[in-house]
Amino acid sequence: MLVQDYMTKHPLMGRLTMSISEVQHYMADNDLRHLPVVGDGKRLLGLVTRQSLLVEPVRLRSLDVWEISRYLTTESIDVVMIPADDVITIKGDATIEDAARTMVRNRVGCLPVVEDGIVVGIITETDLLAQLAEIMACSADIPAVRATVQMPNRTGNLAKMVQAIAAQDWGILALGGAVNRDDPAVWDAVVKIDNVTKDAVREVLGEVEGHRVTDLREA
Amino acid sequence: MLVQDYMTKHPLMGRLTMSISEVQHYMADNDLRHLPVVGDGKRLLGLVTRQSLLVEPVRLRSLDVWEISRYLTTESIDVVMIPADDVITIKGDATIEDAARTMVRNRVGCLPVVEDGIVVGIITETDLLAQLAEIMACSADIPAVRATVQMPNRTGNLAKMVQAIAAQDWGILALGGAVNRDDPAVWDAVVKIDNVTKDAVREVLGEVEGHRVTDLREA
Amino acid sequence: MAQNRWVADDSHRVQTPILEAKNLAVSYEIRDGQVNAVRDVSFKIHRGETLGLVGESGCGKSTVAFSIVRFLGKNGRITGGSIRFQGQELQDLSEREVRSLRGDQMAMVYQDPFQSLNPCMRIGDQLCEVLQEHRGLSDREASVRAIQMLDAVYMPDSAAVMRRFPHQLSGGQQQRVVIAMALLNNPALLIMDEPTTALDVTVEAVVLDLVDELRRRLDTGVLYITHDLGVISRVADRIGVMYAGEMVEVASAVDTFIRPMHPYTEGLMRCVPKLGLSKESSSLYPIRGRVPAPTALPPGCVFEPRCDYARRRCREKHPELRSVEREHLVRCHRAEEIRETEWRPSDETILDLQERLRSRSEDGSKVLEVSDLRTYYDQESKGILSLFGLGEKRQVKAVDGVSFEVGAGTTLGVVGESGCGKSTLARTIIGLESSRDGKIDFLGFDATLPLSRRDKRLIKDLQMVFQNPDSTLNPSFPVGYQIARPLRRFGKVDRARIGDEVVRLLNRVKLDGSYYDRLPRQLSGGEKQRVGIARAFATNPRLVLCDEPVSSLDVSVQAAVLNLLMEIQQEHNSPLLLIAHDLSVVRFFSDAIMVMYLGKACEIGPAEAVYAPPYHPYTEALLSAVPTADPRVEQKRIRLSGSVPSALNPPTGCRFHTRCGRKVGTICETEEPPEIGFGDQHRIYCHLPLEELEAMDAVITA
Amino acid sequence: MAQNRWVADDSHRVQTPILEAKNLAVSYEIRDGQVNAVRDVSFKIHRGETLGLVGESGCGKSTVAFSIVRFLGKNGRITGGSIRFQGQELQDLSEREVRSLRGDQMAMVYQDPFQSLNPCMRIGDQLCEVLQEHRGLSDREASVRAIQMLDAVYMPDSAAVMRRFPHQLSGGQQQRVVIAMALLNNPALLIMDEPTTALDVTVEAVVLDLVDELRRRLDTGVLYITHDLGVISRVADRIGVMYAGEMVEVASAVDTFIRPMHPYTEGLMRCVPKLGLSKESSSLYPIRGRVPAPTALPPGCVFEPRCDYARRRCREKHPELRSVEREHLVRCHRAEEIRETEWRPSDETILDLQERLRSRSEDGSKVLEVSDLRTYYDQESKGILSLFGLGEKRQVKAVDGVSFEVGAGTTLGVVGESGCGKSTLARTIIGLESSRDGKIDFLGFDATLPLSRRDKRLIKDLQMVFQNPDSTLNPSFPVGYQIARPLRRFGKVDRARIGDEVVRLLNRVKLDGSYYDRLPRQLSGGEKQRVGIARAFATNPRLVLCDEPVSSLDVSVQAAVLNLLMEIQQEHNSPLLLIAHDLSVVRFFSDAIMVMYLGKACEIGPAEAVYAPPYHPYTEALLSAVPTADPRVEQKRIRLSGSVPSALNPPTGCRFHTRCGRKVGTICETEEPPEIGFGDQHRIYCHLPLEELEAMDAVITA
Repeated sequence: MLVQDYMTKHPLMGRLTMSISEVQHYMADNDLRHLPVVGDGKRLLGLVTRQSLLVEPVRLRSLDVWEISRYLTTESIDVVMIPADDVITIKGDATIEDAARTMVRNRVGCLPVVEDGIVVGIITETDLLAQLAEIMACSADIPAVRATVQMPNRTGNLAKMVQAIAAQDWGILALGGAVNRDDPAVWDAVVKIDNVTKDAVREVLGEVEGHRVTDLREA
Repeated sequence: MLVQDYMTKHPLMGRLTMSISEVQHYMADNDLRHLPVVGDGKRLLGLVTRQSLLVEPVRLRSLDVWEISRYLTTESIDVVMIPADDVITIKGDATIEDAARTMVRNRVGCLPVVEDGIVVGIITETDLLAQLAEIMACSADIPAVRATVQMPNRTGNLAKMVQAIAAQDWGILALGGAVNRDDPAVWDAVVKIDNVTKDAVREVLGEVEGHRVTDLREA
Repeated sequence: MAQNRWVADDSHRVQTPILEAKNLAVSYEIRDGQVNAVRDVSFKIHRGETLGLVGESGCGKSTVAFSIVRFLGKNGRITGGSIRFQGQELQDLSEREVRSLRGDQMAMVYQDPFQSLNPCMRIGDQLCEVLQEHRGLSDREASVRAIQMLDAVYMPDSAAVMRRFPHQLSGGQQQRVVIAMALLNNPALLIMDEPTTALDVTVEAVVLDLVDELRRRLDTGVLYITHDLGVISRVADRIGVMYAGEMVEVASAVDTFIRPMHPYTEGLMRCVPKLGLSKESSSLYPIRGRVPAPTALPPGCVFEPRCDYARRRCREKHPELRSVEREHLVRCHRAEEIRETEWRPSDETILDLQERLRSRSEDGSKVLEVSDLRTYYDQESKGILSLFGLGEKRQVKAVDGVSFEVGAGTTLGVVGESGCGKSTLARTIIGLESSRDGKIDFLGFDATLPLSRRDKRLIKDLQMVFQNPDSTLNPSFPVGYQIARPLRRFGKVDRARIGDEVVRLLNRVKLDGSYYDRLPRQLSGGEKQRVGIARAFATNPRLVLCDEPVSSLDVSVQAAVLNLLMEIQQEHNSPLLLIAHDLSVVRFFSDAIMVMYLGKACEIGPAEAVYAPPYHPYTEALLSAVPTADPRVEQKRIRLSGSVPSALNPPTGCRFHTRCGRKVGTICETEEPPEIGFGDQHRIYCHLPLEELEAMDAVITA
Repeated sequence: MAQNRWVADDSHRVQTPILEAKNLAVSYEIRDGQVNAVRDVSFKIHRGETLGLVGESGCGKSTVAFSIVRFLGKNGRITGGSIRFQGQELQDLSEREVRSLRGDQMAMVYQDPFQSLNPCMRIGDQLCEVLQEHRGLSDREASVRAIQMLDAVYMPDSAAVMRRFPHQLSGGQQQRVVIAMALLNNPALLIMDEPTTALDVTVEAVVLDLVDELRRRLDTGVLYITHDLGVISRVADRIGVMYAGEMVEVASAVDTFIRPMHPYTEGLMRCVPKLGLSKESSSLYPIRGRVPAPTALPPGCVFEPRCDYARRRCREKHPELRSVEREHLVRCHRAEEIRETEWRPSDETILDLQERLRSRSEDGSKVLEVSDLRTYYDQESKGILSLFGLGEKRQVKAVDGVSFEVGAGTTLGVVGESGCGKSTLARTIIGLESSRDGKIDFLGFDATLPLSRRDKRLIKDLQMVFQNPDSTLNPSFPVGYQIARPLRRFGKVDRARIGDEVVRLLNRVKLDGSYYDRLPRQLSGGEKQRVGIARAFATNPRLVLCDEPVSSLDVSVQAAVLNLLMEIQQEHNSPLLLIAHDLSVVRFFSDAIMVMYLGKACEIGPAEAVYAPPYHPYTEALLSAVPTADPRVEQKRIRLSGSVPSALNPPTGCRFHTRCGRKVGTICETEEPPEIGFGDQHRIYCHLPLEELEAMDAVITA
């Protein structure tokens, strides 16, 4: 469950000798949203994103056709790349939650995974999403009930729920929670329980004091 | 924990009367990666993404300066938008895991949330990532131990772990797992336990038969 | 679990405000030029955020609202700046596009729900029409959706409401329908212009809760316009303070109340009584002067003429709205320099007043003694039988057995929702209604007599200040003439000196002699109310009944009028019966308070005792509902369901049992509640056991 | 939990293959023109995927590999198509850029690890040099990283290995060092050209496991070149089959083996014995003809001359590589029409042979009886004392007490890792080594005598086929002369008829008379081995010893040679002693099998009994390691650590105890294991209790 387990190893990478037009082609051909640029020894020099590649319309209008052509074919990748110093990176042994936090906080969709300055992989929002969703979703082929329970955002409440489940000898497949978006005094927990019926879950979890089952479905 | 709880409500939306250049400006000004295009009554007509906005370099080179200018200022949004029929959407009462699956499977970074054809919100990879990571990460200010445990991918193994934890009267803050990426016979579980030491967790979880603690950290 | 979550905010989401006004200017064409009603107004409303817009009447709040929805009328237009809605410049949009936005992405709720409702159409049809127009839903779908929306605004029995006409609903219900209608299309922006001003405090509380909940649930941006600082404190995340067409301060709600930085905002705060404070412990400081007309703005800071901190710079240079702290914008040259603690009132007499109030001594003599008073009306049944004269005559028991007394020089406040009988009580005492039963002893007079049969002396000694001075001032006569009338009638003053006496009275209410010849329509609301007070006190009465004397006034005027009332009361040592819905005002002004519900007193006692536990459950609910002008205050959330039952057919037993959250059992439904005394004349009428009453928590904690 | 996960694949990731060759063509300039060695080769390698490239020698596999790393030499060049590495056209890159890629992002491992290692440099220095050159690491960092990498390839005592020179390591260890070196820079692409061909099956298994694990862990794309269908079945996800410089089929490993669609692939599959099958139950069908020279390609399909399904179209039109099913490309006009089940061998004699093998009866007479045979060598100590003649003479106990017998007309297979003594055993029987002790009774002769002292008759009756015919064929003499030599020497044939007899023998091994005058270098490997067989059987011997007779041959030639051996053996009813490392071949060919370890027999018995439980733990490990040419087969994963201990100082007790996974206890270290008989002459030498032996699971399950 670490970044190194879920990153894309051997990502496609750009070289400083590429022109902007080559980079555009390379990224389009390979359906890349992000392209780390490396020097010899896969040392991170920068990052090109689709955003950094966009030719701004304003600029387009101000350039004449010769300039556009020159811009695209002769300017090199370093004109459009985010320099390494400004690229947010992560190490391979960070947890995937850490990576998710880093991305969300910095509003970036991808993190080059760097060890000793060397690019060893790249991890994207989608990689994390696939994995985090899988963690919460568990396997699709076990009959399970997914319940969302609202409880006071105070220590001990999650334990009450887990105990209620344990008391039934039910198996927890996944469990997690977060502060309610609308009301920070409320904590929303999601739990997946296998081999039970919705009714049984409703009854047992509904009886926990101060807890309220807000959503219940087979999942 | 449903899409409607985490989507961005009242997303910025485009209208058919916008020119490509207006759309580009609008998206750039508002830092948008995705723009649903709606008709009267917020009916979904299409979706513009940064990708669909990119003027392909090939095309740029083949257009002369007058054509580029005309293209950007007079062609309307429908030239660059993905038509509604091809846009992957989701309903508000889907779970966030469902949304994550849908995005990962379809390789899209955003889903318009649509009810009866009406756009009621938009949910992006980042929204889900923030939430799913939060679910797994729990609050940052409770001292907790995060353990990754490898176990055989067979029913009953997760239960064994949960029981071992319950037997210690420890509180589970979060729990989840997924099939190991390298070996489908192995299941990786992540569990967060509060108010314990790493050593205690290592000892208790390490004793479960067939289980192996592969990572242990304070989180 | 703890509140600290690492994704503390939605910083990863689109940060574009739902609405952003920048240097907005709006002008109206008038015959002889143009009025710059709104100038240089900037603010933002983010998703899920309520921006409160406050300021006195005539400061341009509603003009801002109308400029957003492009409802400025034929002569109004935006003359400068920009309004961006969802990142798009509204001025770039065609009339057609704005119209489509208006139905679809913005909605507006006005003070008077009737303005938004078609009186000739059933509620259901009106709701469905909106859905069908914008969404193209079928009748059935639209109807289902409309009912869901009525449920969402907590409309009881929403399916039945669908079939009713607007007039068949209470005001609160009407306003909820209007809100439901506004939300039908899930707008990104909801503009609310004084939506609760016409509502009872309990209903207001429910509507405010609703707005807040919907904002959070739907992430709607709300522009909430009100003059009520209590309401804005409850509802707003950030507050924009407007003055004379300009935005003078924008800050978070807490900062606005706790650390206001503009002298005008500070001034507003000093005008409102904080709930729990009394006239002995605090003073209200009206802002001197009045809002300038947009055609006669001062050259420098528009607030300068009224500002206690003004310097030369303020007179010479118009200040910009500038960021003084993070998220705190102020239009004042001296924002950083001025300290609230250094402020001294310009009118030192207010401090004297407080001093005098503190040192007054009650002689304990009773001026008014009311025992078991009952005022019933007959009402024709509205059923079909009445057409044939067969309708049963039904009685409205507006006042149904009320007993209290008012001592010399003291004030008795009477509170309760509309329909509780408090106005009927006043009108019975003053003789505008006849009592059915009970006694009113006023200095030995029997005041149960109707006005027509009252002794002249009784009339002279028992005066009243009405809520709406318009309704008691004859628009055709000059002010002086109308104040002179009682003087003339009761012959208290020599005819030759009446003119002087009127001027003295005008001066007494802080109006100069020039008002003598003005007609009422030339007066502002506050001025009219001063005239009303002058007239009431003209005869030097022994008791003045005040029925919502300040509720229609701006806060600054309100403060001035309340101060005036106190001053005059102090001067005359005349007791007052003060009826008001504003529980802060009543608490501030009154020595004793009576809480009425459906014609009966629930609780009566010294003001500080009534506003502290033990409470009658109804008092508790009222206090929970009252908006307090302090966002730090925590209030227990007790909401009464429904509105006051009809007095035609009041509930049996304790009349409050149908809405009571502390109902004991069937005893509440069958037996009149007993009187429970707590010493010091504090009485509660309730079936609750003494222990439980005594164990009650305070509703309001700072 | 279950294996079904909803994100079944990485479809959301970048789908660009690590390597993609499209219509690749490579030519070599030769004196009289150009050889189109590789034509129209297309394939992709995705991240974390191993593409196996198989095909007989000379089909262009290695040329493809060299063209990727641009190692084609002075006269070779890419003449068409493209190679994209990570989405970039390699041909667009400068020599400098390719060089940088080669060290950094691609790496190559050859068959002979020595080719990649500098014999004069310590392992550690060689590894660190790579890191310092490409990464600029300090000595210390490089050294730490190098040791980590050696650990990653499961090198025992990696810190010590760092200080050694290449020759101080075993072949398997050397190959691991080379793989570690290749992986130091974490390349995206690893090209492996027959990396395990020189290794023992047990070491090969470890290396193959390693490659597979690293591929999965590092997501490296692997191009794995081998002629060994068993290896490719174990290691490859997808397989490309090359024939005569063209890619003729590309499919998943399972499809390639289970549903091959190209007649050549089908043919390859028919050439290899499936593990567990015997010559009585199945036949090997060599592909007739031979691979055409690139200068003499047929006009239509290149495989047409050897194809049993060929039609006129195949002769006239060169087929394209086309997609026949999803992810299954075939270069055959008739891929959809041909059915493997309808295939009949072109050479019906093979079926006759199987028939004859099935119906043969053993007369039970013994031809060879070996009892407690010991062959020891003296070896000088290599220590410094030996310089002074003080070195202790040490004995290598290559064969240390082996007993077995071979009956008339039967084959005894001998298996075991290198160094187990199986070749020494054969060389002792044939008289090339002297035994120290024990008896060899060969039809009444004492065959312990050295060759020089043997009777002519004994020599005539005891012949040998060597692994490498080159080493026994004199390059200076024509083939015919060399076959004639034994005929002449043993005078079996009239001198005048020797020429005819040689031609008969050549025909017998399916070579025509024209080979009589050819020199060995004009022959292919298979042809040389046929000559070797012809020569061995020329004297009509009574026992033939075959030491790895087919291990250096391509599968099709192997099948032909094996069939030939069987045929001739059947004809002469001569028993065979077959030494081979390929356990499938041994199982297929042999009636009885002896498993040797460090000079001793571990297990001996009928072939089917030895290949089924109970096993000696060493047999079990060997069977677990053997690559089977069937991806559906499941093998228990038992890996021996380390290599065979030195025979200079063999372990005490059971010699296998140092590597045994089923060691019972100290008894294994101290006592020779007892013989446990299972009837039918099946014997196991092991300390394991009978129950445990009998409870063993089968290693291989289909």
